[in-house]
Amino acid sequence: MSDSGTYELIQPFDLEDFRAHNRKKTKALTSKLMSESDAVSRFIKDGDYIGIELYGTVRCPMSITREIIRQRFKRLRMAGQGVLEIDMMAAANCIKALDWTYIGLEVYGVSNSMRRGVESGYIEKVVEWSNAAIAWRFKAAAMGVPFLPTRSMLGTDTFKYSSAKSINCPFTGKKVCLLPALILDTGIIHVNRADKYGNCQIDGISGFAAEMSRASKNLIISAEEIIDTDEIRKAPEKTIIPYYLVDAVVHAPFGSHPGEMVNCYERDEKHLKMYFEAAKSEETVKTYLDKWVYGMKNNEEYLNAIFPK
Amino acid sequence: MSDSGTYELIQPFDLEDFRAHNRKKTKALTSKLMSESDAVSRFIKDGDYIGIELYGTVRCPMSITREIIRQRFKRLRMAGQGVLEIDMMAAANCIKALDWTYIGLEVYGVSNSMRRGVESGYIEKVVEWSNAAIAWRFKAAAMGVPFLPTRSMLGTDTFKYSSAKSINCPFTGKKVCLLPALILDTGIIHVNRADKYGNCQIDGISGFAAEMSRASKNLIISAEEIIDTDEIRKAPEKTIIPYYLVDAVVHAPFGSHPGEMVNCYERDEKHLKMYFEAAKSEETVKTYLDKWVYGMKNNEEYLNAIFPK
Amino acid sequence: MQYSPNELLICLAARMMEDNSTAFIGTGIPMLAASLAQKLYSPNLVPVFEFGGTGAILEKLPLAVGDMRTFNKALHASGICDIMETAQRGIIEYGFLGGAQIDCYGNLNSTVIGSQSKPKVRLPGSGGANDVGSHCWKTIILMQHDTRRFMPKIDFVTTPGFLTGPGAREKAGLPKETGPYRVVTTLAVMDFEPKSKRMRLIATNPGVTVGDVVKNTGFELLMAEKIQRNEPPQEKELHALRDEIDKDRLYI
Amino acid sequence: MQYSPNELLICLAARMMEDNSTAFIGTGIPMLAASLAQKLYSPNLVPVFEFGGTGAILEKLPLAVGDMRTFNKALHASGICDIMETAQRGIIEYGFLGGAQIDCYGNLNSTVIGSQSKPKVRLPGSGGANDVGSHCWKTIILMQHDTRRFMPKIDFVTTPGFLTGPGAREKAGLPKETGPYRVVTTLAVMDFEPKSKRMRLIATNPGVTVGDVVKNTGFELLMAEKIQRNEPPQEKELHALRDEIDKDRLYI
Repeated sequence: MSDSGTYELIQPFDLEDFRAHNRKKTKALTSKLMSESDAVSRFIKDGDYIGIELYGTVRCPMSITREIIRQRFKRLRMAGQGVLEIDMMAAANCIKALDWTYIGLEVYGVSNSMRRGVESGYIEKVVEWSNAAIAWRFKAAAMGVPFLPTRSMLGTDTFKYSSAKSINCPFTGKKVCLLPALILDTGIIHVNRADKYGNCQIDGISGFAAEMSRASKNLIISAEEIIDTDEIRKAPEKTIIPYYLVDAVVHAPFGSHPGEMVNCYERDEKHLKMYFEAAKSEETVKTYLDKWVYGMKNNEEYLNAIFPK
Repeated sequence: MSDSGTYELIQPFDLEDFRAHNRKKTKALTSKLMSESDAVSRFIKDGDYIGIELYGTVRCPMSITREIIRQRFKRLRMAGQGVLEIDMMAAANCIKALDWTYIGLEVYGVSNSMRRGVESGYIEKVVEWSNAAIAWRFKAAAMGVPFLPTRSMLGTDTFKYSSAKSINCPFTGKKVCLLPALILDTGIIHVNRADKYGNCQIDGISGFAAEMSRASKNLIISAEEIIDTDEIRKAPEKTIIPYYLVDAVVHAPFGSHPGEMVNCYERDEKHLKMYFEAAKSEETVKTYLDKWVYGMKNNEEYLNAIFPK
Repeated sequence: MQYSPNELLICLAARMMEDNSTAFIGTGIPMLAASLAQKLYSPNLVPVFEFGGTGAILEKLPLAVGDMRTFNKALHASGICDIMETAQRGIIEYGFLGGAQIDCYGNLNSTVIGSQSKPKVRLPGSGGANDVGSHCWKTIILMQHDTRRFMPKIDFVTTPGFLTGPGAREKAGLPKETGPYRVVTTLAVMDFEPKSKRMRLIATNPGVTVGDVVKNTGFELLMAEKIQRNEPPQEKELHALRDEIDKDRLYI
Repeated sequence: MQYSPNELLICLAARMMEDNSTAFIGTGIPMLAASLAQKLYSPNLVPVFEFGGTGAILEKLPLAVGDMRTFNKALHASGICDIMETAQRGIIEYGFLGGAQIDCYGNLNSTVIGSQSKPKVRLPGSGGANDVGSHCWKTIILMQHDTRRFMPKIDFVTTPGFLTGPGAREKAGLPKETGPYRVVTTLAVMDFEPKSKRMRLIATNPGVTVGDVVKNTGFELLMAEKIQRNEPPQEKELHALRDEIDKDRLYI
C-alpha cells in the first residue's frame, strides 16, 4: 500500500551530515558583513543546490540573484517557487535541475525563459511539488526530521512526478503522503533589517523565511538596513532568523528591485514590464542581461543606473 | 522493525472530525467576551481532555484553573506539563488520566498532590512523553496531520510507556519515532492582550501557544487586557492566535496570579510558598482550596482578597 | 452595458463569496472578485492569502499573493506553512483555482502540455493549486471555456478534482467531503452531480445557449433539471470594478 | 572558605561552560552556573531556554525556564518547538541534566521509583530531559552522589545515556556522536570511557578520596589513568554567587 513518486531526490539529504555542519558553524558574535560578490563566491559553488525565499516579486533578493548570474554559474540545482529571479537565472542558463512548484510571471503569464530551458532540454530534470509541499520540505529540514506527512499531492500526477512517498498511517491506517526533508547547500533571503551578526527582522508576513533559513547549510542574508545589535536585543521576539544560522550579511538597499519590499518601496512596474517584454526571446533577454546584469560591476552601479542622480 | 509504546492513546484523534468541527466554528467577527464561569461551563464538560498552556508559573491561566476546580470536575483528562495549576487540580481530585511530561514544583520540589493522586490510584492512567514530544503532538494536530516524526524518546522507557510508535524511515531506512496528533477537547491559554473576537498577542517568548491553540477544538482565552480590534489590525504580525480559533475571551487582569506575567507582574513568592506549604498534605491543601478557591465566588472576589483596598 | 469576459467571470465569482466565510485568494481574478465581494456583497469576507495574510481589508487591489495589500489592516500576518496548515485543518471554506485543462471530474492541469519529462509546453506548475484543491472544502474553478481546455483526458493531473469518480478522493487519502464545487467559465456555470461526481451544467451566461456550452466541452456534460441563466454584470459591479478596484486597468 | 555542596556543583559546572558555545539551561543549578560563567569565564556563552529564549544576558537569575529573565536582552525569543528543533538540528552543544537515578552508561531516571503503572514514588517526569539527552552533543549530568542514586539497574530510563553500551544510541535511531559527556557530583567528576561507554572517574572533589567515590557508587566505576583533583570554589566565584547572582539565597 506504500507508493513512491518516480523521481530520485535531486538533493538527497543526510541529517547526520547536517547536524555535524550545524555544529561546526560559529556561535560567536562575529561580523559577517560582506559584499554580494564575496557572499556569492564564498558560499555558492557551481553544482550546488540553492533556494531563494520570496513571494513572487516581493522581498526577492535580486541583488544577490544578479550577482549569481554575473558569476556565470552553469549547473545550479534549485527549489523553484519563483517569478522574476528564476526567470532571469534560466535566461542566463544557470540552472540544470529543479524541484518545481510554481514558476511563472504571475499576471504577466508564463516564464518564457523557463519554457526555453525545459523544452530545449538545457534544464535536465524537473521534479514536481505543490507550494506547501516545498515549504513543508524546508520545515522538515528545519525540524531536523527526515520527512513530514501531509494530505497534499495525494492521488495526482503531482505526486507521481515527485520524489514523495505515501504510506498507510501507523495510527489511523489511512493513506498519507510523506515529504522528504530538503536541506539546501545555500539559502538566500532578503530581509528588512539585520545586524552585522545576522540576527534578522522581517516586517508583516514572513512567507517561508523561518523554515528555509533553518533548512540551509549556508545562508546568505541581504538586508535593506543594517541595525545595531542593541535594537535586536530590545525586541528579541522580532528576530525571525537568529545569527547562528547566517554566514553572510549583505547590506542591500533596494535589494528587491525591480520587485517590492514591504514597508520600503513598491514594485517598479515599468522596469518589470521592460524585463518581461525582453524575456520573451533569447536575443532580447540577452540584451537586457548584458546591460543590467553583466554590464554592472555591482549593485551600487546598478542602483546608480536605476536612480540616476 | 516497527515498535509501539505500550499504552493506548488517552485521547484518540480523528482528523476528519477535527476538520468538520473547525469548519462549523464561526468565521464571523462576533464578541466572545464572557466570565470565567461561563467560559468553563460552556466549553468544558466532565470527562473532557483539556490542555493548559504555560511555562511553569509563567503566563498560567490561574483564574480559569480556579474556576475549573470551583465547578468540581472529577474525571478530566489532561496533557500535563505543569506546576501550580496541575498540582491544584490534582489536590482537588479533578483528574483521572494524564499525558505526562513534567509535573513538579520546579525549585520547590515534587508535586505532592500528584504523588497522592498517582500513588493512591485516584489518577487511573499516566502515559509518558518528553516536553518536546507533547509540544510536537500539538504541532501535528495544528498542522492537520496524523503524526510528526522525531528523534526524541528513542531507546528509552519514556518511549515504552508512551503511545508513540517507531518505524524505519522510508527515505533513510533509519529508525524514527512517530508522535501521534493530540487534539484537545478544550485548550486554555492566558495572553497579554486580546480583542473581543479572540485575536491574541503574547509578549516575548510564546511557549507552545501557537501550536496548542491550533490543536484545540474549543479554546478559552484569558487576557490581561482587552484591546480594540483596530490595535490588532495595526500590527497583524503580532497576532499569534487568530480569532477563528477562539470560543471564549475572558478579561482576567492578574489572571496568572500567584504566578507571573511577562511585562505585567512578577511572581507572588509569598503566596506561592504558602500554597506549596499547604500542598504538602491532603488536609492543609483542602484548607487552602476552601479559602482561596471554593470560598471565592469568582476571580474578582479572589483579587479583592489578594489585593485588599 | 458592455463588459469583457473577464469582468463577467469576476462578477460571477464575487457573487459566490459568502459573507463571514474564509476564502483562499490567488493572483488575478480571485483578487478582483474578493475586492468586489467585500465592497458590494460580503463586507465580512475573510480573504486568506497563501504567504500569510488573513482578514485583510482590500482597500487597494493586491498585485501579488504576498504584497502589502494582502495584509492591509489584516487580523493576522503569518507565513505559508501556517496558512496551508490552516487549510489542512479544515478552516478554509473556499478556494479559487484556474488551469489549462480540466476533465469531467474537475481534475485540473496547470503543469504541462505533452509529457512531463519531454514537454511540448511547460506551464507554471501547481503552485498552491494542489494544496487548495486538496484541503479547502469547496473549490471554485475559473476558466475559459473551449474544447482545448475541457477535455476527456487531460495531460497531467496537477490538482485533484474527484479523480476517477465517486470515492476516489477518500481512497487516495484526501479529506472527506472536499472537492470541486463550481466551475465558472466564460460560457456557463457547472456543478458536479452528487452521485457520479461528474460535471453538470447548471447555468448559462448571458447570450450563451446550452448548445454553445456543449459544443465547447470536450466531454459529455450532464444537465441539471432546470438550467438557470446568469445575470450579466450590473452597473454597480462594473462601476466598482472599473472606477474603484482596478482604476489602472491592470486586469480588466 | 566554607562552601555548600550546591555551591561546589555550581562552580564545577560553570567552569565547563565554554565561551561562544550554546548551552541548554534548565531550572536551578544550571541557571546559577550559566550566570556565573557569563560573569567570570564565558561572557559570550549563549544560554538557550526551552520555552524560547536564546542569547539572553543573565543580569538577574531566572527563577523559571520561561520567565522574563530567560530572554532579557536576548537575541531571539521564540517557542518550545523552535528551540527543541534547533537542538534536533544539532545547533546546541551542551545540555545539563539531573535525575534521581543513574547507571554506568549514564542513563537517567527522573520518572518513577518502582513500577510506572504502580509507582512507589512518582517523580516529576522527563520534562525536556529526554529531548536534551537525545539531541545535544554533550550532556553534563549534575547529581548528588550516593548508592541510592548510582545504581547497577535503574527503575526507569527516562533519558538516554549510552543505553546498553557501544553503538546502542545509533541503533536506537539517536543522533550520531551524542551522549553524556560528564557527570558532575557532590563527590567527583566522571566521564565515559570511549570504547566501553562506561562511566569513569576522572577527578575527585576537595577532601574526597577515590575510595569515597567507589563506596558511594553502586556499580563498578572505571578509573582514569591519572585522577585529577577539582579546585574548590574560589573566593571570586563565591562572591559572585552570594553577593550578585543569588543575593536572595533562593538556591544557595
